[in-house]
Amino acid sequence: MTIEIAVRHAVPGFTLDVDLRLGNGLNALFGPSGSGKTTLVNVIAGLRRPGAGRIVVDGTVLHDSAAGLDLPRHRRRIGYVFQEARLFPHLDVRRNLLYGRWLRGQGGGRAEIDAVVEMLGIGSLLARRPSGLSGGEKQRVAIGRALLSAPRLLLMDEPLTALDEARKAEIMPYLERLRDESRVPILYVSHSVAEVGRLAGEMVALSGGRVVAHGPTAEVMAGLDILPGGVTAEAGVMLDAEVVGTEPEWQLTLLDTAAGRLAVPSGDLPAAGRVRLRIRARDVMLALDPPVGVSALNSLPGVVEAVVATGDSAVLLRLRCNTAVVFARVTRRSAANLDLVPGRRVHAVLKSVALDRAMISL
Amino acid sequence: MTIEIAVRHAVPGFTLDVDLRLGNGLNALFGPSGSGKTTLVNVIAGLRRPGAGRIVVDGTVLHDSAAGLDLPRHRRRIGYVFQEARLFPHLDVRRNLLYGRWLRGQGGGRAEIDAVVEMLGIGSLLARRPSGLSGGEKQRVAIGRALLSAPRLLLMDEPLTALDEARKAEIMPYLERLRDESRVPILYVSHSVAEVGRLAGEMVALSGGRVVAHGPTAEVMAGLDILPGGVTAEAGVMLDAEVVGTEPEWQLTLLDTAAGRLAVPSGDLPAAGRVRLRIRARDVMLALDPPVGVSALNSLPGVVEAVVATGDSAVLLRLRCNTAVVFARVTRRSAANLDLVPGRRVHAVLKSVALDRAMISL
Amino acid sequence: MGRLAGFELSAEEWTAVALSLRVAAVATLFSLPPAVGVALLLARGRFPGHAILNGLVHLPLILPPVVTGYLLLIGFGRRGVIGAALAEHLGLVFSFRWTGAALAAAVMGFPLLVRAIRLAIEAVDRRLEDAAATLGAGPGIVFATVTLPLILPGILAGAILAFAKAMGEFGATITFVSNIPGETQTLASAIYTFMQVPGGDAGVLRLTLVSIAISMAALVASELLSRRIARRIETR
Amino acid sequence: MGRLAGFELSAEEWTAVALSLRVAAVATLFSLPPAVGVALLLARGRFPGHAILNGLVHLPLILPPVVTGYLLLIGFGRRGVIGAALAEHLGLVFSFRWTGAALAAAVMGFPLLVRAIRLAIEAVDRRLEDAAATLGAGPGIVFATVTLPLILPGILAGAILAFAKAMGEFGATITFVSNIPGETQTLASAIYTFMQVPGGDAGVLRLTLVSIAISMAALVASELLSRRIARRIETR
Amino acid sequence: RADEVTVFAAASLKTALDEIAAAWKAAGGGEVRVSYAGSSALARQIEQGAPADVFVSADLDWMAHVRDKGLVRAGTEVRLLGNAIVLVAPAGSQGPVDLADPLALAAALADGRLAMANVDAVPAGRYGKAALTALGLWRSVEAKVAQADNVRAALMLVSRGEAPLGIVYATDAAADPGVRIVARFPADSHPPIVYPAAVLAGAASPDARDLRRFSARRTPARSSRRGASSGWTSRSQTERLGRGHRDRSSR
Ligand SMILES: Nc1ncnc2c1ncn2[C@@H]1O[C@H](COP(=O)(O)OP(=O)(O)OP(=O)(O)O)[C@@H](O)[C@H]1O
Ligand SMILES: Nc1ncnc2c1ncn2[C@@H]1O[C@H](COP(=O)(O)OP(=O)(O)OP(=O)(O)O)[C@@H](O)[C@H]1O
Ligand SMILES: [Mg+2]
Ligand SMILES: [Mg+2]
Repeated sequence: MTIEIAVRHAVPGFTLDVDLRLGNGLNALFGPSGSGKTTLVNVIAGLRRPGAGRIVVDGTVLHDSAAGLDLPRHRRRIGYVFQEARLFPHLDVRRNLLYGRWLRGQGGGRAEIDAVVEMLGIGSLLARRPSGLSGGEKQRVAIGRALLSAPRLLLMDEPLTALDEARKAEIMPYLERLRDESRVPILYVSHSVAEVGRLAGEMVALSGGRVVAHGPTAEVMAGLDILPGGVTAEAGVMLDAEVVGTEPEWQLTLLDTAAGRLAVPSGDLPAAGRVRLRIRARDVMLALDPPVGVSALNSLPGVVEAVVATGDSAVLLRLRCNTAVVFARVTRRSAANLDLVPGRRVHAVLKSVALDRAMISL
Repeated sequence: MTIEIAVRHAVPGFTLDVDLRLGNGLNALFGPSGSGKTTLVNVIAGLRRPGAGRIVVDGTVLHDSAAGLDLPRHRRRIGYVFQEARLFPHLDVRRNLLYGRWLRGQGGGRAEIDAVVEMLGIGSLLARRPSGLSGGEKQRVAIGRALLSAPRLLLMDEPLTALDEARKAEIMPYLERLRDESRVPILYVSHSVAEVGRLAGEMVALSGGRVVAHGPTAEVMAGLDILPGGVTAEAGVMLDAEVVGTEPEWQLTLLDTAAGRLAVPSGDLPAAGRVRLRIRARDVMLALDPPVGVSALNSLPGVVEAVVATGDSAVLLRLRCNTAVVFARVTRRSAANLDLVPGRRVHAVLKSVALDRAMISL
Repeated sequence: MGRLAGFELSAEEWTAVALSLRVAAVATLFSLPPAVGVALLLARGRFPGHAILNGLVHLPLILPPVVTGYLLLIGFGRRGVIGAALAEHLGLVFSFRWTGAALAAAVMGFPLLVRAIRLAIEAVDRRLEDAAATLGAGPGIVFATVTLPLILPGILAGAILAFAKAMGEFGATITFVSNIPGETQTLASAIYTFMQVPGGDAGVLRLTLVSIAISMAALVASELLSRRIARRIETR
Repeated sequence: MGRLAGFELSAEEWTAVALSLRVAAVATLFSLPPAVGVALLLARGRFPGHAILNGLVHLPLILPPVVTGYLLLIGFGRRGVIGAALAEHLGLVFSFRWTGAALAAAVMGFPLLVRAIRLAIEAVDRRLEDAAATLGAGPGIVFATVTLPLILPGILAGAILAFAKAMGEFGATITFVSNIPGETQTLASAIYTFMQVPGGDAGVLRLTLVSIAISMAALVASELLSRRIARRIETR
Repeated sequence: RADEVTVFAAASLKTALDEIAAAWKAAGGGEVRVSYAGSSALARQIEQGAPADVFVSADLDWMAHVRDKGLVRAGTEVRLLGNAIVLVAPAGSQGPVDLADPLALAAALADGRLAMANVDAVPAGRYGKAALTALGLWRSVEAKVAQADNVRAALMLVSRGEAPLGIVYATDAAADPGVRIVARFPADSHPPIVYPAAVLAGAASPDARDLRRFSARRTPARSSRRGASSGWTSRSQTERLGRGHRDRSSR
């Protein structure tokens, strides 16, 4: 299943001009405030008619200006979690949730409904009207409403911003499962590198209405320093990993990656299978010799390949550990002290607790 | 200047019951979705009349149920950044910004207005109406509107959630200055430990309408593991620090803390004076001997005082480094390997890049 | 009894009361659907004849009621273009029937009904309709499940205006279907008759009070209902 | 000339046109402030006499216009309780003056005006008013700077209804201030007069067309204005 | 405006009074302003102090009402105009109706309506009801009467073909080519149809006192347009009609 979006849409003072082809899974739309994320999502949903362009989802042409074709919004089967919840004020939470389902004549699916309600923690709100709900409660109901409408494409515009960390931590695994099991592609707008890194297979960075970067999340993340709104703290790589074993007594899980073997907290990780691991450059410490007598459990031998970027106080180094690239951010002084020039052999030291659940996506 | 809030407010299914005395500066209100943060803030602003209670700001009684006293909301001089922007749709951005100022007859203050407009990056929006603004743009205008109304207390309900990291990074120093220079106390609702840690002197944690923790941010943060919605990744300590020198060639600044001397990236830090530094437990690596040949620049000798909490895979250790407490989160396996029991002498190893601007508040 | 005697209604007056109620209710109910349609067109439509339709809707307000009655007579009378066709094909006769009184009342109340509903439609947050559309609701379903519930208070307000107007309307009614006791003599016509004769003031007062009582009851009922609806859809 | 001759207005008719315009304009303008006040009370107030006030406002709609006119005559006539007091203390005379026609038109249009404004007030997002209050705006200023601008389209809609009603109103007017050419004879009364005589149809048609033309112009102007306002305050 | 006369006159008199006023003015009588409305409204207004100099009522009752309130200047009352009532049918209809035949009227109506002005309130209706009663026809048509707001509306119902028959003034029937007279009611079958006029007690205009001179110009003899009889009864007829029924209230 693919999503093709090639649209141009101009309003006074702002022009959205994108040409994208997105694959299945969860694709992140990333960019600073006012960069056109919501506009793009609205165009896809049919809420704004683009000045010109073509939108195709899974072979179905949703819009084609040249051919004069525009599928009415209600036939696009797009689930949309709006930036503002937009709940129906005259319906209680339950009816809000089931609105789309009811329209499609799918009254059933109790199990699915219950699962969503439970995941979102809105079981106690079902009989309430939206007016009294807190900001986060509204947002959760809005997420549930879109999820339950059986869409063929899910658009989520900053769905988790109103939520606390604990709630996010509960919802994210659900989104992972949705992404992997339901085959519903998701376009996910977010400002949070952590969310994007964990959830998104592909990532599109927008700025001023244009695509400034697009590709596998790992690759785009690696270049985050050069992105607008440079979120240096979050720069890093994504590695594919295989669960190769556990240490039950310590509740640690062993992952094999192209960079080497790593121990991470088990949490809810599966006992086998593939996951993805994000390693932030700022979490990587470099040592000339394998460290001993330290709490960090992971140490990957590697070679400095290049100095990717140089900031005022820090440098971003690209290492090759086995066959994989890993980034490390260290102070310029350390780089000088340890003579971290290309070709230098080093060890990338990583605390297991820094590789927590937020860094791993299933 | 103090804020006293002792209120009880019940709606069907939810009761807010708090008794707080807050000091000057920026106080954070923290808690999961639906815990009553917005309700409390509304009560203070006079938008909801509490069932019973007393609210005093800076000696002025805003509400006293027992005495039948209730200062009308417009006389409370409270700047309120709402969770949803609530801009006036019939006024352009400029008039929205100046609304409160205009009411108070303070047309002037061009410099201040320009500074706020610039800081929020809304200069190009001034002639626009709110209807076409993006979510983040709306939120920024709402912040500006409250800031410019010359309030004696500023209530900010999740003001930065709709913004990208870069924009947040621009606004936060402004809030720091506001906190320190204007003497306007701020009650700041947020889900983000990073924001709270950086900005808040005191912190109140709400859950189910009740205060479950309240105190200096550093102390409350230290106990974050036991807080509802446990944001373990952010647990840590706040240390007062003095700028004692810089290494201009490396753009590093040296801080003296009760735990020892630390080098951090200079960024926009002052060349002298006092700052506060947050050290997250997850960023602390423990070593039995002072590490050599590693990129980490900071190593603080200390003693394990206690095992504060034990999770599935990790433990939270309380160290004493000099006279200060520092927390470290390490895997249970490392704790066992290195025999990290109370009394054990260790070195807390900290990467300078992990002590970036987000961890330091002025 | 004695002092109340003056307030007792004659059989004929009771008939007029019953007829007025029927006329007002039928007029209001039957004009609701077209009023909603026209209000929707006026509020949302952008078409060439917009101004003309709008003007047409307001016409009964602008014209003296007798002129409206006259026009109705010409159009819907036995010999009227539309009246003749309706009588022939649908068996629907207006002239000198209570149905004609209802038609007159409906026409006179139509601008009030449309305006109230239109205002309500214009106040609807269209983003909610957009949300419903993304959930799979076509225009008709969006209207039925989102717009309609949200404009209910406006519809109610308009209906009560139209009902009150129907209770008071007589200029167009009497001109169109004249004043036949038991058939087209409404409360308002009866009051008017009393106004025309010297010493009819007591009769005017009595019937006016009845008319006010009925309309007040309708008004209070509609207020309660609308408050209940409003509470359900408040956004605060 | 020949064929148009029938459509030329006599001097007296021109006077009636001018008077109608003046009456309708004055009636609408002067009833606006009290209508806004009453609408505000009805929309927001919770007080014991709520239902009664609401009923009172609707009264002119419920009552046959002649009854309203009669009540005005009794109340505001030269010999009326209020009329006498007003004449003595304020020098404000209604009886058999154009001012009386304006009063009658204002009273008749009042329910329409209030209903439209009330609907608009009820549609205002009170959270915006709360926001204004936190910024230091007292109730009056909140109203002037937030509520009023937001309800402008509703006020306009109500005003145009009231204006149209004033143009068509004659039942109450003719009963209250009679039908004196140059003083109280409005377009609608002139049409009525023509309707009373055999062969008056041409006159009826002529004046009716004038009346329609004026109201249509007002209608179109108000639509344009209201669309402009609405564009400025749309929330989408 | 002391030289201006304000006349409050029953609306059905418009054609006639407009002509009289024009003649009065032509004869140097000064400005006349006529406020045309229903007699009931006018009488109530006079009661409430209306600035009228002359009242012309459509029947004797409302004049009596005003006089009883002491608002009429004594001795100024005159019978300004007289009229008759006739049975009319749409222009194209067949033959006359014999009012002497007790079944003819009902038969001519068939299942149609008999258009009349309000039989309780409006003078023309009351005269018609009285005439039908006197002729013994009321019972047979009572249920078929459609009461219009005024006699003009009744006329219109007939001329538009809505009603097959109607009872209207002779003046109205004469002015409307859409109807033809199918029967005339005997003058003694109903109270006299007279339009009384009187100077009001509060009259300000000096000219108004000269009502007799004004009323001398009444009785437009011919309808200018069609040259047919206008239907107004002559002065002598009016005087005669008034006699014997003087000031009697018909209710
Ligand atoms: N009118 C009401 N009736 C019932 N419950 C209400 C009402 N108003 C608020 N509540 C409940 O009170 C609780 C607190 O709401 P509040 O808006 O203060 O939460 P919050 O802490 O601001 O949450 P969030 O972070 O999601 O904005 C919520 O569970 C909400 O559902
Ligand atoms: N009708 C309009 N007229 C003018 N500019 C508009 C209009 N609608 C949107 N814009 C502008 O287009 C830009 C993109 O808006 P959009 O809502 O897509 O931003 P966004 O990326 O979703 O931002 P955020 O993260 O703040 O929600 C903004 O600068 C906005 O001001
Ligand atoms: Mg957006
Ligand atoms: Mg909240």
